[in-house]
Amino acid sequence: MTTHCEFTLAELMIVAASEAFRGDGEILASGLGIIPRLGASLAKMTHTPELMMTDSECLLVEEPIPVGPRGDYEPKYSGYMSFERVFECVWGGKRHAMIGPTQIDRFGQTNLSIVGDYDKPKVAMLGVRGLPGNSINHINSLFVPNHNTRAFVAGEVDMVSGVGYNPARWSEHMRQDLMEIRHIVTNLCVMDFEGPDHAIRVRSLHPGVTFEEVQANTGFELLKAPDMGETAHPTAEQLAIIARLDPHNLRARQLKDNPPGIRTASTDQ
Amino acid sequence: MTTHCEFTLAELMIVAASEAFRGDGEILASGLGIIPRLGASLAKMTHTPELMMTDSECLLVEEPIPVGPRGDYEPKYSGYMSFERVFECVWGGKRHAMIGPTQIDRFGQTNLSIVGDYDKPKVAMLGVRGLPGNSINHINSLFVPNHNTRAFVAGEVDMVSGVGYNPARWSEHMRQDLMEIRHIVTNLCVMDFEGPDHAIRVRSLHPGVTFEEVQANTGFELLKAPDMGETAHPTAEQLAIIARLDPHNLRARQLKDNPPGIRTASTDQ
Amino acid sequence: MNKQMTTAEAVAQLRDGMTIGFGGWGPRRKPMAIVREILRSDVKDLTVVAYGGPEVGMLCAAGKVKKLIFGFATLDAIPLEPWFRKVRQAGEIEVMELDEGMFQWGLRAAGMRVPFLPTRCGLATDVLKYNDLRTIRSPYDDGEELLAMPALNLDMAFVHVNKADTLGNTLITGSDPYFDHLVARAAERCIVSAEEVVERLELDRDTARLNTFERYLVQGVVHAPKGAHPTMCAPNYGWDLSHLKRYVASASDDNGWQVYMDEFVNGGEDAYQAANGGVAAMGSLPLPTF
Amino acid sequence: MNKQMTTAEAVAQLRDGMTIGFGGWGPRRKPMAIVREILRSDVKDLTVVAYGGPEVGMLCAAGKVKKLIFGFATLDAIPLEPWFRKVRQAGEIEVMELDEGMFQWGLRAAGMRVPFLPTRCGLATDVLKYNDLRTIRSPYDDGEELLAMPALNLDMAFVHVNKADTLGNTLITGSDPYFDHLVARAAERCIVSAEEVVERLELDRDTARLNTFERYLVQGVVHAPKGAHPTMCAPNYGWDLSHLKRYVASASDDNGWQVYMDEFVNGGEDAYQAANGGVAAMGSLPLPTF
Repeated sequence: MTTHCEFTLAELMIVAASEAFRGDGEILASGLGIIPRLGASLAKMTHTPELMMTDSECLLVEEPIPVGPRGDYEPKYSGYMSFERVFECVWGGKRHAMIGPTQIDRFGQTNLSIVGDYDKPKVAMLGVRGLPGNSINHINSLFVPNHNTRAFVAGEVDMVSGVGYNPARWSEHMRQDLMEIRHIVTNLCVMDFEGPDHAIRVRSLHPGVTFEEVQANTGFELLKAPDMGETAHPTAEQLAIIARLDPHNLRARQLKDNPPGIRTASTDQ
Repeated sequence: MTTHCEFTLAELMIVAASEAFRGDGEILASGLGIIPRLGASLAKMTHTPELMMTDSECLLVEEPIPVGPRGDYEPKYSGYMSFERVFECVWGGKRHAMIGPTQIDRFGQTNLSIVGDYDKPKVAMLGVRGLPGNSINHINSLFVPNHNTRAFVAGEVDMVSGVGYNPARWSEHMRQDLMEIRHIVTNLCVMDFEGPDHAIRVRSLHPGVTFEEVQANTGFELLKAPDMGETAHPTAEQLAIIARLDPHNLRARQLKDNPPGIRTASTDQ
Repeated sequence: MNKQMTTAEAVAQLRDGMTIGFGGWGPRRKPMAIVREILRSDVKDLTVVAYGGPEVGMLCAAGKVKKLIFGFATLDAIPLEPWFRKVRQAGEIEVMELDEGMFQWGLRAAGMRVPFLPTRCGLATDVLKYNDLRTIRSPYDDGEELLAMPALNLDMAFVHVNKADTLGNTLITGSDPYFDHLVARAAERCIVSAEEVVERLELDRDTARLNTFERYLVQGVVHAPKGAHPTMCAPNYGWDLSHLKRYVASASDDNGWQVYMDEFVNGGEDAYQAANGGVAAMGSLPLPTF
Repeated sequence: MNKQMTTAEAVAQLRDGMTIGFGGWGPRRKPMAIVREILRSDVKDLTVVAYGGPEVGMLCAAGKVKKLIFGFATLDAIPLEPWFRKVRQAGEIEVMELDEGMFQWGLRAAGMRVPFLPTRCGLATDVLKYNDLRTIRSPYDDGEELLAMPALNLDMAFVHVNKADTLGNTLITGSDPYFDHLVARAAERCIVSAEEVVERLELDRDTARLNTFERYLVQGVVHAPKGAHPTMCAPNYGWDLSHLKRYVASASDDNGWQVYMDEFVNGGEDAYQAANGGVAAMGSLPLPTF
């Protein structure tokens, strides 16, 4: 039973992010950024308790740690996950990370390195970070707070940092079977790669968003999932858990103007 | 100045073992067995204080730990050297180990695996243990408590466990420059590999031992070092340090009948 | 999620012909309670992968071992493992004899799901001659030839730890964790036995570092106090040299293995503890001095 | 044997064109006192190898960097490293941009003196396109194609630790030792700076485990209290966000770098501490919450 209640778009996206981890079982769930992290935490607190999480440094916890200042809260640890250990985890394939790349293309290839020309880029960002290794070794989901054609680019991303389903990039002797891109959670919709040849499909639209709006803000053609519907609204129980996991309401600062979860006529993009 | 004093053959061999580590500087000195370990400890306590040693488990110490029961002695540790870390050390080439293989051939190749036919051996021993990796990566010295033709075999050892200077075993693309076999300390003499093409030479004879006796107990032809003399006798200072490092006199049990360092007429082999 | 199970349930997961790895090192922290359950079982034709101690010899003695992948087999205080030696000399087992470093390198390859890792170890020795090992050349200008150590993929791993919780979180409190984390990572499934099992490990920062592999690697948790006996389990207890001597003697005695099985194994773990003076005595065996 | 030296003596060992690696991770436990000494020196044309934090940006700002080998450059709390960004966008440095895992893999290869180690990471990305990296095929039946990560051999490594002794024994007391041990192993020479330097570390079993690399890797020990500032040095102190903001601003201001150098660097380390409120204030910066 769903309870009707007010919720923000950020909260809707947290719940959508949480769904990406459903049924993952015992793997490390890494949500990078407030909304992905709350999504992973919510997943563990509700439908997928087997998930493993860290304190966002190097210690494992069985209870997700609230985001922001902790006051007197002293986490209880269940194990160790130093940065060095993370590579054992990644290379062993025991992880699902949700990250926010700067660019994504129709193959699910991602970019966190540069925009523009590689030798003299228009914008230099972080560097490829762990994207090459994460993307080829374990499940990844993507988080895009501003769904637009700068994020979802036509052609390929400017510097392919994370692998995708682009056959031209793979030789017959490379193992592509260890990679999976699960969901893309944006401020407009949830997408997946379950179309023909891993084509990107819109899986659900956030309340008040149309497929046409999503397509107009995407640099490549999208498919509709046959059962494409509205993104699930947060339940009262989920909202209560989210509030406990984010006592300082950091989620309200993740999206510009903290829009409501159900668009009103005045909340145009 | 050398002080004249009584000493056992084991003590003479401890001092000879210690000489193998002279000038090694900062590397891990690993003496396996009582005499090699006392040799490495003596080296650190006298001429080569930079040497590093463990507690023979997984902790580093700056003071060599006496062999045998320790009573109330609590070692002070200076670092960590777990078995896993040992491979970092070995593969990095930062070690000099003195070990006692079952067979040694004229190339310095060693065997700790089997005697006889590989598929149905006459004697199965420990297995190759760390010999392949140790021998190709860092300095090794060898310890032979019973110098005879069963230890120093004609031809090649039955199962080449540790590499040596046998050109037939090396391809042009393998790096042979990281290996070195330093000394062989036996109950008759000290040998090295400083002959032409690393041929084995007798470096010094223990008191009362002749080159002919050594040759007769060796399955391959030996060279004499130009300055071959008598193995240095332990000094009073060395004997005092050895006594402190071996308070239970375990060294007296390492060689059959604990022979004196200077042979008397009755101490035939 | 509760992964607790009995030794019998753990061993029931084995199938003939499986490749199984053991944690520990020689006579140190071996999952012997599980080994004894394997000895009592019908399972056979195992490929055993271990830095070998008495588990290797006992499984050889019982005819469970088709192939042994090892760097050594030893009881340390007693250098030669008696049953390994006897069975090996009789030519009754296949062997893949590896350098100790190659061994952990092969486990590491399996854990990171690569087919091989390159190493210098093993070149110019008979390790290359007696095993189906290949070499590769560096693709860079140096062109160095290296041995390609193949991944040692395990169907099942057994590891004995000091403490575990029902979720499969584990602690190794001895100063050296050996290579158990690599054994666990190399395996399709891993079952741990533990001196102590609690509902939940709730650790501080320092203690949490004694966790060396993650619970997603662990499919079963067996409570097995003194479960490493007769091997040592630092800091809890040392090895049982008198038991080890008794075991060594079994390799020389007529019908020795059957007598050892009857005296120590066939009666089950409670009887085993009674036959070794009880858990209090077993738990107070002093740690050896090295 | 006493390896103590000053930052000036440490930096005097550098030569133009050297490849130097830094320990730490982003804005965490970076050897910044040594970095400031490099900024004051004439050394140039460096190849810098780091999980980059402000040391990368500052050395870029000062024109010391010919080539950067990195997986990222970030200040964490401030995601984009301002000077790295500015210099990179101007096309003023060569880069070898690597996956974070490839980076440590290359250090590991160097530490174990192999020319390369294979990995799946980097395949099917532009990391392969923009770097002179080769692939290899497994010599076994699988024939898998893998990327051959070349060894990242360093001429010099600088690492900041919590505690050291004059012999070069070190302790990292923060919960995560990062990859400093690999940086130290990959280098021809390694100099550590330390919050505290004692004559001899005399440790118990548990504390000894906080030693992550051996003194034979360490050629120099520099006493540098608050030497990681403005990066964090857990558990001693957190990063200095206000200083980092001041540093970030220098990339937008006219003549900003020269002003930053004059205000903080050119006067030496004592003046640096005074300009940041003194060692007591620097040492009480709270650890960040993640």
